[in-house]
Amino acid sequence: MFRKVLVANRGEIAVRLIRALREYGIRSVAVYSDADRSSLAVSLADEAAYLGPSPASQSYLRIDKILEAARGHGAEAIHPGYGFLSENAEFAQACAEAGITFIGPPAGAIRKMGSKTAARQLAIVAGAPVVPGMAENIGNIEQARSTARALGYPVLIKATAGGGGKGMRGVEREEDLQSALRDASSEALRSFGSGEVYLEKQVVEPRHIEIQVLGDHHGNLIHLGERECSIQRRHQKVVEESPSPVMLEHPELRARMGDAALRIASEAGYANAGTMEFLVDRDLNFYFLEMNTRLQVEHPVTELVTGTDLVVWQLRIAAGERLALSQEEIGWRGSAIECRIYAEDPENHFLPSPGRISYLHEPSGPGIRLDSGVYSGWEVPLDYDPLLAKLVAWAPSREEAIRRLDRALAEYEIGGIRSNVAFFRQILADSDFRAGRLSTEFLTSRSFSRTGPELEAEAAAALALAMAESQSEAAVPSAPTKSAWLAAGVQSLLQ
Amino acid sequence: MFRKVLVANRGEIAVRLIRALREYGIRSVAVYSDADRSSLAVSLADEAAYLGPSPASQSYLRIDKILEAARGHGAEAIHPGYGFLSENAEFAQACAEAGITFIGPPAGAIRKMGSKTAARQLAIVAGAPVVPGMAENIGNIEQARSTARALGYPVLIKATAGGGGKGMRGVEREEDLQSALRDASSEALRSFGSGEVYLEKQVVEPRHIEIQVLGDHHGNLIHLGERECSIQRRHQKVVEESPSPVMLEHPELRARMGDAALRIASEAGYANAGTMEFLVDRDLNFYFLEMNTRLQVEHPVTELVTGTDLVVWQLRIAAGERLALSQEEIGWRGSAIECRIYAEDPENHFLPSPGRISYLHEPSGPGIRLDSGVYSGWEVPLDYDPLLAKLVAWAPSREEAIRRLDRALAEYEIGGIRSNVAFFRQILADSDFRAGRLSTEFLTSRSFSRTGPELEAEAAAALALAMAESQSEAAVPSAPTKSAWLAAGVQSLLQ
Amino acid sequence: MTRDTLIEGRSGRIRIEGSSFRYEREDGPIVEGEFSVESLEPDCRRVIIDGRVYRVAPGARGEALINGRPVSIEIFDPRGLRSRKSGGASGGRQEISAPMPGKVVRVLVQTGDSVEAGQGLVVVEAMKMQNEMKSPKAGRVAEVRTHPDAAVVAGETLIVVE
Amino acid sequence: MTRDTLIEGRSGRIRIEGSSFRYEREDGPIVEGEFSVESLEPDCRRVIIDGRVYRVAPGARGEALINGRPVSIEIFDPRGLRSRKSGGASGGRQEISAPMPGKVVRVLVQTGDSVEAGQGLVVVEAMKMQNEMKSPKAGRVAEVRTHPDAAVVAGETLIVVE
Repeated sequence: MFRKVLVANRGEIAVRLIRALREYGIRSVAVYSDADRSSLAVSLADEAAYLGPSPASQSYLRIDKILEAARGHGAEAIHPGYGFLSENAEFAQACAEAGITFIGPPAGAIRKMGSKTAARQLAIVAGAPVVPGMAENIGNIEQARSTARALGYPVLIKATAGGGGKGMRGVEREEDLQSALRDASSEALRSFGSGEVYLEKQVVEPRHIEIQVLGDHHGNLIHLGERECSIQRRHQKVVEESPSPVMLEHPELRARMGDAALRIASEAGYANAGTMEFLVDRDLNFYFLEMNTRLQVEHPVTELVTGTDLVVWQLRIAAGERLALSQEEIGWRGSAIECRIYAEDPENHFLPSPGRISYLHEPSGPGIRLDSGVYSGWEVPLDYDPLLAKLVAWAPSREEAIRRLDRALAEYEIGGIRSNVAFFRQILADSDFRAGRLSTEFLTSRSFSRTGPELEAEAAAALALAMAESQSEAAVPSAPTKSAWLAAGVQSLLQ
Repeated sequence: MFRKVLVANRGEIAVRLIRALREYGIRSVAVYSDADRSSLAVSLADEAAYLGPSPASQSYLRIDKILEAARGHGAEAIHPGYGFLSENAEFAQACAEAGITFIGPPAGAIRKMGSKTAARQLAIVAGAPVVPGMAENIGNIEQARSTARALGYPVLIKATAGGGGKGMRGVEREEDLQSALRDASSEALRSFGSGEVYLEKQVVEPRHIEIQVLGDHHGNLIHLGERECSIQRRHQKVVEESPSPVMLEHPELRARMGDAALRIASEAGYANAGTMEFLVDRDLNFYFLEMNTRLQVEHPVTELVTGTDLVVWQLRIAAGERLALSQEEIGWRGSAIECRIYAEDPENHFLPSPGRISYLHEPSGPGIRLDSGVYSGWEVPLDYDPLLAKLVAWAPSREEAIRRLDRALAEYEIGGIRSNVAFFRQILADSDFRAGRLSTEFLTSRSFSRTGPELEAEAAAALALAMAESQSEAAVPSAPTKSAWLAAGVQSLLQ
Repeated sequence: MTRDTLIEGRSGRIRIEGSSFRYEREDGPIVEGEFSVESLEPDCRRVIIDGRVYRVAPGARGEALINGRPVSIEIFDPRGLRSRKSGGASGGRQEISAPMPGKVVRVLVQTGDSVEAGQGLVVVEAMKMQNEMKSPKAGRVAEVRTHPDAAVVAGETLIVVE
Repeated sequence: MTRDTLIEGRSGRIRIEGSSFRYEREDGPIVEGEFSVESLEPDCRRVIIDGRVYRVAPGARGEALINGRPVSIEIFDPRGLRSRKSGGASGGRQEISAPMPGKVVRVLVQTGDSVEAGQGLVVVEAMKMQNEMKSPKAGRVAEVRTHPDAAVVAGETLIVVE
């Protein structure tokens, strides 16, 4: 096993990886930009290396600097996390050339699966069903128009090098095609360094269900079941769960989709952890969408129901160990649901809400896993995806997991910035969500607005503020320091 | 199911119960003494009732006040937690007479098992092996002397009404018997309201292993396997785990001990959650010690390995539901280990260290369950057991659970008071502990002393303090408020 | 003690005398009873009203979390000179401003255009996401104060709709 | 900047110049290098020394937690008038004091008794636990300052052993 590993990422996933390394007695090297000098991840690591200014292009995306840090600290391997360089074949290649193990699939597999159009071709060869669409990138608008007409609207524009909804646009009518193509392509260019996009038929109200696979370098390949990630906003997953509610009713679907995923992975010569994303329609037909050749944000739900540790297997596989788990040994127990806690404003287009976390009370207790990258006093930077933490609940049944998650969300208090914590409670209260009737249209077809407090709750808040003011006036010795938010609430009194 | 339940307890167990009630949509009523006015439990409850002054005898042990609170708030049931009134048959009886459901066994079963001597008799009738000892309480010193001689030293004095090591004394030599009897009896009187004690043969270097049972009011009775609680200090459990390392090598022992536990529970007419404590000697002989007719402090380790929720089953059983779990459905997965985090000073006889928690950073992440009753700013009261929280790690194997727990302990920072957090890291590093070679003598046969920091770590701490001082002198706007501990560290500078 | 309140945009008044209170909202409803308040963590309070518990913690700026639920709140001393600040919409003229620093990608309207409620006005990229700012009302574009590729700061007005 | 240090009872001195430091312990060892310090939560600092990370958080009174490990620490300005406070044992006379408020249950020795190291001197009950205070050294009981049933406060001297 490695003695020292560099974590080429930030935020909650860097914390999660550093924890895993510590648990395995492997020294961890964190990297950081200016914005992350005082990040939680750096403070929990054994060693740390400065990369550069805050923009990712000058820090977390700088292959040269990351390799220099790895060499300088004597790291034998690099874990890329998700995002940033995690699906960058050149980076994997550069690691190999520097004699440093890239903890992930071989560069060749990243290349094969990194292009969505090539991945589609590979899936077709492997005999897995795919969504009808283009086998190559869009060359010009006329080609796009004719393809879209042939597929039939609605169609979906997707970035060839993409992921996470960046560079993706749904198009309902031909007149919107051109501007959508322009937006998608420019977003793709900025996000992935390539503006290439392609067209697919849009499956109506599909479920997004993905299969986790794990393979070693000795030809062993298994799947760890599915995650349903249908609750998306602008193609960004916000709630993920395992098992999928549809699998609870149709358990044979897991084996069929698992089989298809393994055939694709095998065809790609895949090793390490990876995920095959599928759309599932109402008749339980499934279509391969794309493969993510990295650890997923939502991997904890799989870990909780299967009782495995995916990061540990990534490390062991990268170190050349054999996968000691057989498909028969993988069992599923209970239900796990994850919420992605973002610094964003659900009442204002979900715009990011960076700033200082002035107060933080995190939930814990039975069945709660919190993978957090923040602390009270942390300044959420402008420069990156504003994911604060992942809150995951496990319980013996889906219904209990929902209620447990709701309990934990009610305890989750974040002050100083806006977050989507309360928004999740509205999703969890939705009767379709509770019944497991999910689709990727779930959020677009609903609008959640916050409900006013009950009268007595209003009175309680007013009492809290009024008494805080009077306590601080009376200078009661046991009263805590007068705080920013209380001060703001009562400021007019002092004028 | 109940609509409202009163939680007749405090601290972490009150928080755990209130969370379970919230998850089941049952309104919770917390009770509090003067010392607990601003407790975490009260702040998380739906309703709260004041009991009285801080001493337990004037608050948490006042049956009349608790029943009055339940009636006043319209609670249909009371959960007693552990300690306080949880094993008080009179309380269970008083609840029944008030028409309020006591969430626990029938008063008759508490009475039968509450007397340790009676429980021994019942176990003998049920055909379960017991430790050789007295069938009745000690009447006078001569009787004690002759019994001790007959059993052979070492002997153990135990409180008939006792639990948790209170009123318990090991005696090696006859000359120590009289003073030990006096101390044990007076401690028992203060703790349980009865000074009655009895004598048992002391099993040499035994393991303490207990079996969790669960029964409904319809004759169904199952066990959920064992917890090993051999790591004890002064008969107080400090580390608990499931499975027991001995079961990993001898799986048949679980079935044999589970059987014995079920025979005893059946003989006692037991319902709801309960625990049979056994001693296991080196030849894997086991002896019934006593039964705890309540939820155990250490119940989370069982929940984690079996994937069940014991509190939920307590509620459902108390509400008259049938136990929907059969013995065959109970499976064990992975390993769970719990540390009892106390406000106490491991370097000074483990004396309680009450006071204000001035700083708190709690661990979280994969496989970590934290059942905490405190927060930053909380004043740990003098008046009760100084348990702050239970930190539990689950992992696929015992070795991984130990490393994960160690990782979490390293992240657990408590400022302002002393705690045993670092002490646990010394236990976990012990080679016998790692090998699973445990006995109740583990802690008495070892002394752990804290090791000095490495030179560079010393330098780091000196740098942190020196720079904090210079930052606060320079009044850097971004520097946090000058804090008590930094101020204390640099106070000589200001003189 | 008497304080005026503005909670989720609705005005009210709370009167406190010893451990009793009376809270009256200007749209009618009234609640009164016995209460106690305790400080928990710095900034967090637990309030008990007639035996019911409310946890009041700080939320985003100007908001409190009541049992985890965000609620905008301000309190005022009625003896003070400052008049109440309204939390509601400010008449017929609406300024569409940048919620955070970023860059204008495209401007979708011109001065004088008629717009519908919900119609896109301007696309701003911030934190790698393109966000279309929509018109809060049907009306006419009175001013366009920005242009493509303009760097914008938080709060900067981009478009005015009347 | 130069500061004297007292860490786990051992004296030392740290010199800081820009981002360089040199730490010297009076028993010999020396470490020097480049460092940076950042504030995390109020009271918590992360220190990087030549690329290695140390998390320094507040512990019990007078202690810091370095990567979770408790360490007693004090720093002094060497220009200051106050002399260093020693953290070690104070000579031959040992005062056995109550670590917290409680009640004396029994006194096990009398003035003039010879005692061995580890021998019980007095039993104090606090927080429902009886704790036997033991002699830290072999010697003679010089003073008994308490009696059974006495209420004691934290820090109160109960017995003196010479």
